[in-house]
Amino acid sequence: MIQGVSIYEILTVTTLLFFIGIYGFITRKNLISILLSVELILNSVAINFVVINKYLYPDMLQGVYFSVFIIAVAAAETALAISIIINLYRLVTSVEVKATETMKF
Amino acid sequence: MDFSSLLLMRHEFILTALLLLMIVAEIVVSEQNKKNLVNFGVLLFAIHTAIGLLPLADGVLFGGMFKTTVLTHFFKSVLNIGVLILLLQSADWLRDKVVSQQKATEFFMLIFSSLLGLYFMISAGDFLMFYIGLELSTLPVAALAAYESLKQKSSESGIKLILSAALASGTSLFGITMMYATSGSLFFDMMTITASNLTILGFLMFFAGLAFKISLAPFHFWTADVYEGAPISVASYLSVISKGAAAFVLMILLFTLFRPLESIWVNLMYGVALLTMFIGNLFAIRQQNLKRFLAFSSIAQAGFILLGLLSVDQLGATTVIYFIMIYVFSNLGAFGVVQAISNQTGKENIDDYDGLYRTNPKLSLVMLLALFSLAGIPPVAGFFGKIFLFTAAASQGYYLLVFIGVVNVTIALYYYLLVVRAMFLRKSENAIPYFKSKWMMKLGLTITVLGILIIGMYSPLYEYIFEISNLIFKS
Amino acid sequence: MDILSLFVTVPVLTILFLAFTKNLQQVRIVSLTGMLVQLGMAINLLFAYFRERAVNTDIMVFTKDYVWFESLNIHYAIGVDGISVALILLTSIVVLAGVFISWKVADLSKEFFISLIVLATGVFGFFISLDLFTMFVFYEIAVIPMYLLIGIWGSGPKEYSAMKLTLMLMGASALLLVGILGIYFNSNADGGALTFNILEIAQVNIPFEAQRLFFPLTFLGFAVLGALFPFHTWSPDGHASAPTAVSMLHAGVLMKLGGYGIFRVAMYLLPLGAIDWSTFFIVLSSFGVIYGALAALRQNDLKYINAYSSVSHLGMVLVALLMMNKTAWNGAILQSLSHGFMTALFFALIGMIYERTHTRDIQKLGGLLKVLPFISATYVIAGLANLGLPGFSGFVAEMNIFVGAFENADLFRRVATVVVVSAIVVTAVYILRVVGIMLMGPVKNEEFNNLPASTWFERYGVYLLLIPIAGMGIAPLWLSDMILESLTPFIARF
Amino acid sequence: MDFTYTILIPLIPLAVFLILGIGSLKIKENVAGIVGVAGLLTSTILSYYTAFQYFFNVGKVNGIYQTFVEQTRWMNFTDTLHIDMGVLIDPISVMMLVVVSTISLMVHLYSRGYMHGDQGFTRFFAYLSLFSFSMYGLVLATNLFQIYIFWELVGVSSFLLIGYYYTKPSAVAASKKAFIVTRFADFGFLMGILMIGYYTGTFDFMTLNNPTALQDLTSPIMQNAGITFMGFSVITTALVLIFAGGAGKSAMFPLHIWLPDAMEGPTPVSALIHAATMVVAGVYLVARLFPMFYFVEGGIALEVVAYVGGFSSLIAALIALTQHDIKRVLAFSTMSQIGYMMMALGISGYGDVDGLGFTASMFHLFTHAMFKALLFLGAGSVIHAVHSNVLQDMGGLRKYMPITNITFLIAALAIAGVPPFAGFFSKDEILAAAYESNQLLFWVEWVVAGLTAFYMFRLYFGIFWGKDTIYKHTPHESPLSMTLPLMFLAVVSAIAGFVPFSQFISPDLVGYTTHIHMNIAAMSVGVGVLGIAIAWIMYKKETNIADKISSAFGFLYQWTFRKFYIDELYLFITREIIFKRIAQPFAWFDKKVVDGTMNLIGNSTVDASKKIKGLQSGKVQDYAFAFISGVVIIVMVFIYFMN
Repeated sequence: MIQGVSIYEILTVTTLLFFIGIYGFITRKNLISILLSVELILNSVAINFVVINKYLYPDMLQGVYFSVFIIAVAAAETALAISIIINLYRLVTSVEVKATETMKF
Repeated sequence: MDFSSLLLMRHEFILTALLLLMIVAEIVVSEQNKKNLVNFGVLLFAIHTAIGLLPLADGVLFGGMFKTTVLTHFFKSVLNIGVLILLLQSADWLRDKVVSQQKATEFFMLIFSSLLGLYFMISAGDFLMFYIGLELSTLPVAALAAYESLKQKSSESGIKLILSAALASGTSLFGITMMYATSGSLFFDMMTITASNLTILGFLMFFAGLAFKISLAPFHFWTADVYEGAPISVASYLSVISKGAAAFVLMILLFTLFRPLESIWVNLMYGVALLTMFIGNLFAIRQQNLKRFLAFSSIAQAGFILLGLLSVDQLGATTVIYFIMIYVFSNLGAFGVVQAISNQTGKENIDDYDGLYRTNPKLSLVMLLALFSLAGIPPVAGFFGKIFLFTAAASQGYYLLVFIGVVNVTIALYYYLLVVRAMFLRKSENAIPYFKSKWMMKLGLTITVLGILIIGMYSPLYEYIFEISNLIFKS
Repeated sequence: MDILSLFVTVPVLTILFLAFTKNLQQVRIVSLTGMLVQLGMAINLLFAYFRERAVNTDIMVFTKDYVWFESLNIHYAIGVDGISVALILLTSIVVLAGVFISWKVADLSKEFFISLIVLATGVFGFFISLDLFTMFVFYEIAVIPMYLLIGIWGSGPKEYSAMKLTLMLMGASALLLVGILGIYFNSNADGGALTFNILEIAQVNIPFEAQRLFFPLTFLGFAVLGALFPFHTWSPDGHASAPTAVSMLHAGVLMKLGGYGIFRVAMYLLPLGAIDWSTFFIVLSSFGVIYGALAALRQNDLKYINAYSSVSHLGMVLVALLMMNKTAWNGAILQSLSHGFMTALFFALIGMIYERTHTRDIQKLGGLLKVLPFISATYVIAGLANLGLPGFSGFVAEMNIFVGAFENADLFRRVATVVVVSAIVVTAVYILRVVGIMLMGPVKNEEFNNLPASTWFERYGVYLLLIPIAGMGIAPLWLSDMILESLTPFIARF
Repeated sequence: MDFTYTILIPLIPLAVFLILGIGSLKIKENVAGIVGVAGLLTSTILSYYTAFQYFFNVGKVNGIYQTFVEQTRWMNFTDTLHIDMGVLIDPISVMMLVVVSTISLMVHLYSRGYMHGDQGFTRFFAYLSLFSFSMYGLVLATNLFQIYIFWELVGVSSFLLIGYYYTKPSAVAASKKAFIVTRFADFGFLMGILMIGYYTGTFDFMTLNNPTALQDLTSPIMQNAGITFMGFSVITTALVLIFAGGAGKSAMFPLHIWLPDAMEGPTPVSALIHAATMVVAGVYLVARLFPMFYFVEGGIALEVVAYVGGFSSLIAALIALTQHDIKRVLAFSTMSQIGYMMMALGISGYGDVDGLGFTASMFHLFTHAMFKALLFLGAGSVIHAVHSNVLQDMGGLRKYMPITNITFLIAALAIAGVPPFAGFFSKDEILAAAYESNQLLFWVEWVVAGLTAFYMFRLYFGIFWGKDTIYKHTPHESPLSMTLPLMFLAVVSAIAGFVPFSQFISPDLVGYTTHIHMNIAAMSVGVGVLGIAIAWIMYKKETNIADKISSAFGFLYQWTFRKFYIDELYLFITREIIFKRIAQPFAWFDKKVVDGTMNLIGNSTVDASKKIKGLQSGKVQDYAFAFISGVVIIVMVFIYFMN
């Protein structure tokens, strides 16, 4: 628990972080930056878990553990995404989102 | 601690063992025998499926994180059979196209891990286990979607899936944090859900993540693109196994954990069901590519499943499970035929099927049965699945929704008949020539056909599900 | 195996045998045998029914009940009364005639006969069912083979017609399903268990509100199949494109499911709803009677004429059903039977004419009586039967309808009755128009002078249909009394 | 006395019909002729035997003719309403049996010669048998529904026989017209039957024709008579409607238009059906229900009958003046004479001498059947010889066809009402009855009598005298098979008038005696002779008086020649109004609006599918946006709107 900082303030920050991530996801043109935005989202969630655990239910560590798993899974996810992006780059020499619009309607 | 209690995780352990065995085999088996690895994998999974059918005690593990009941056991077996059929249908493709790229074993490993993830998701007793299961089931499929690394579409499909999935799971997790904040626990049994705004917000965001996996509108957009780009087996897996499991989990959660929010989510299901049916059907009407076509069709099917959820009782639960089971067989039948033909000729468009019946009558008949089952035409199973879902919805007085549902069945029948039209009504100069499928494909299709023909009319099965779905409401 | 289940079993066995046939000859023999057995059983059932009826006063006889889906209380419950026996007889005759008429189908013949018999199975099952669920299953089974039958073996814009027909009928079944589920979930109104069983539901007092809501749904669901105006448009296109035997079966038998369903389900189970809604539906259906007749007046395609004629005749069935008395109902059932035979005969003859002349446009035909005496003479007979000439079945049916309809003394029903009766004039006009243009007059086309005469199988098919038409027309008493007697439980509900 | 055997009278022709009909392509002409004639001969003998037994042996008990009914249940409608099939033996049905048998037998015999060598000979005889069967059934009917059934059957036999030469478009059109017009009339008939059935609770003639019950408004059959429809009792309305049916079949104005065209059929058919038997079915129907017509509401319905009959006879006689086709002249003459009969029924009273109109009508029906059949058969003989039926092609035939000439003359004298031929007696009774009850109608009929004599002799002189036409093939007398019936009928026409009809037939079934009404007889014979005389002047030798007169009355002549344009009116109504203005729009409406709506539903679904395809843009970010929007929307909805 941080002195002088209430849970509301932290949650506001994480929520902002979450929506910044989403904004980034929707607007970035580069696949890598989209991936970064995803990380933002996941991080906001991870912080949420820790904060809620710490501020509200400090006697059990459920939230903290959860955040650890989120980080781990996020890593795997990123690795996989990057590998696919690399493969895509090999095929079309681009990491722009535009390169992934061949299938539609 | 008594390690024998770990036997409750029999499904999971065996599957993990298979995974490892495949790795070992990949290392041990020589280059020229690699083709047999495919047979080996299928055989192993068949054994696993057979063992899975043995009875299993109910129980709880890891302090409530992992639960197994007759119901989950039963459903895992349904998934097993589905995957087995899928593997049988994919065997030819693996042997002919994939082994040469040294990637056959990976296919098995990825599918197995994804299935493992689904097991965990189904048996989850808390949100952590649930999350792990969810991610474990999604990530390998993303890899599989991008499996054909030489095709741009495949990579595109993979990237679309993984990005959308990440967003969905992020949203879902955010929702979970909200619920964690209000209820004080992540264990399902210890959470006390009350209809406060924050809980509802959490629930809705969580639901979005799960709806993504079931491809309910408006969270479904990834579906068609991913199915089209991914190898057929993967599309098939996504549309049948992964979707079925997710729908099952959604039902369990709604009926138990989120029961206090019933007044909220019933309306939600109503609206989403409507939207999903219409969106799925309207998009399906104008598809040419069969994979895309089946993608939208499976979206519409998901909409129907929600009808069963409206009846929060044994009837609703039974009809949903029953429908999912039937859907597994029907959709696998359709994908199997697409797979068989695509392997042989590379053709995946509806027009390519013109005159198919005159050259390949048996395949056409399988397709016909599968499509009729999807459309809900008696006496094949799909009819019973659908009509029972409608019955469930009607039991709560949602007659208007049932009516709209059946109207959607009619729209759906239209596009299913377009395929039938191509196969049966049309004549074509360059119809797909006659070919003989290999025995595994034949076996796979035969099982689906038997399933389609028998399950619907075989009432003891329904009654069995009815009995075990009672468990959901026990606690 | 009980006497009724055989009616479903035999066609299924026939289908199984057909699946293993090797050549055209075998296909023909197997289907013919199967359907002959079916007809034999139907005749046997008729006599068995009379014997049983003498000692058994239950509403339904030969009842059997097997539990199917226990938790939903779905049963495979079967049983017959005079009405269903008569319709079963109709079906078996028309199907057999259809097999005869389709003797020459060579393209995918095995599939053709299989689809045809699947359709028949559905119809038979529908008529013996006492359980709404089972009934619905059979209903759908009967409808769907139409798509393939029209689509594959049809002519003209067959894909369009087949699709239209299938979709409209399936759309109708949407209404029907809602109606049936509505009945089901109201079947515990008196405190019992939910049930699909017709006889059990008939004991229950379903609340008026529910009846008023579900009657129109159930009625419309069936009435689309019964070609109720304005939901009849699938029928002209569908019939025009369908191959001969399919038109026969469809108009002759399948459309009867509509009237039968309305009677057995909508009206029997929801009598209050029926009374409440009767005005509206009488308006629609009596308008349909005259509308169909007038529309038939301007058609040049034989099948269209016949299709509109069916709209008109089946409109009479619906009107009669809504007139709420035994005489009219008797007429409705008789009309169903009579129309079944007549229209099947018509379509059979049209098929023969088309096969020989390759046109169905009456303006291009002429003087056929001279070149195709057998077919033409039969056509004249069918036409006369159709316009309600005494001595043929149509007269018996129509008179029952008229007398029954006239039993209602209020002005509205009087007007409806007059409108319906006036159709006999228009019917005469359009029938004679065809006879005059197509059969009489000079031979218009030189090539017609050497058309092949009718073959033995065609003749058998025709005789098979002619005999009941005349039989019903000459000696209607046994049949009409058999039906009349079965109507008692129905009238008790009103 | 058991009259059950009379059931054989209709059944024998039915059997013959079935035999000849089924084997129509295989049975040879000779066999068909013999079978047909033999069958009908049997029926005829039975009919005569019945007549003899009935009138002279067993019919009369205590001075009243009994009614014998043998019937069996044919179909049940309700508890009270049902159709029976059976035979009803009473004076008029027995009289009709005799008429039908006689004429039909003669026509059968005649046809063996007339139709000799025709391709459809067997078919023709089959149709004749069918007709005989139906007509017998009609005559013997015990109830309204039975009569309706056979009514329709005679209609269809008439249709088949008119259209016998089916390759001839005019014959086809005529047969259609006949059937449709009578069908239209039957619509009224049927409505009438339905009303009678509903309001009286029975179709049975015996119950309906009970004078006591009819006069008692509380009796079961009259209890609903108080219900009114447009100011009249429902029963009256029903009777008028039934009469409409009769008017259709009997070619009363305005439903007569089919009769002249029906002459397209072979001439023996015209003689049998369209002169002697079927067309008088309407008269028979009214006679059958006479007590009802008379007693219900003071006979309003009967007045309708009288005026329609009178008007029709006048119209028809006027038209007959100007026609050239000899069969059409005869057809209009038939119409005119049936008008007489109708009128007579219409003005008749009930009981003893008051029933003279009824008796006269039946009497005239009887005599008219004989001489009109004779006229037609004679005309047939002429046509057979000349191969034309237009008056202009004929003339001077008396030299070639002596027997035909004499017999035709006898028939013409009979119809003109010259004593002592049959027509004189029956016409005299009719006029006498009319004189008693309705002066207007009497004078109308008196004029018609004159017109009849004129046009018949115009015909006679035109055919057998007049100009000496040069024929391509010299006409010669018809064979014996044709002349024999002519001679037989001529004898009957000559002597039938002396039958004391009123002894046998009266509305109340009690016989009475009549005598010649000298003053009326003198008037009618006078006007008849006047007509003959004018015809003599105009047509005995070839003169141009006729042309002069016709051009002098140009406008009126044209009107009558075109049959008062009634055909054109009908054509206008059917073609222009019903076909073009009603049926055509219905067909259009069905195709465009009803069907269009269904197609629109389908197409708009497909269109909707096209319109929304942009949603699936292929851009993963759009999908994400949709995903998030979805979340936001459901959150908004469920947290802010539904909570």
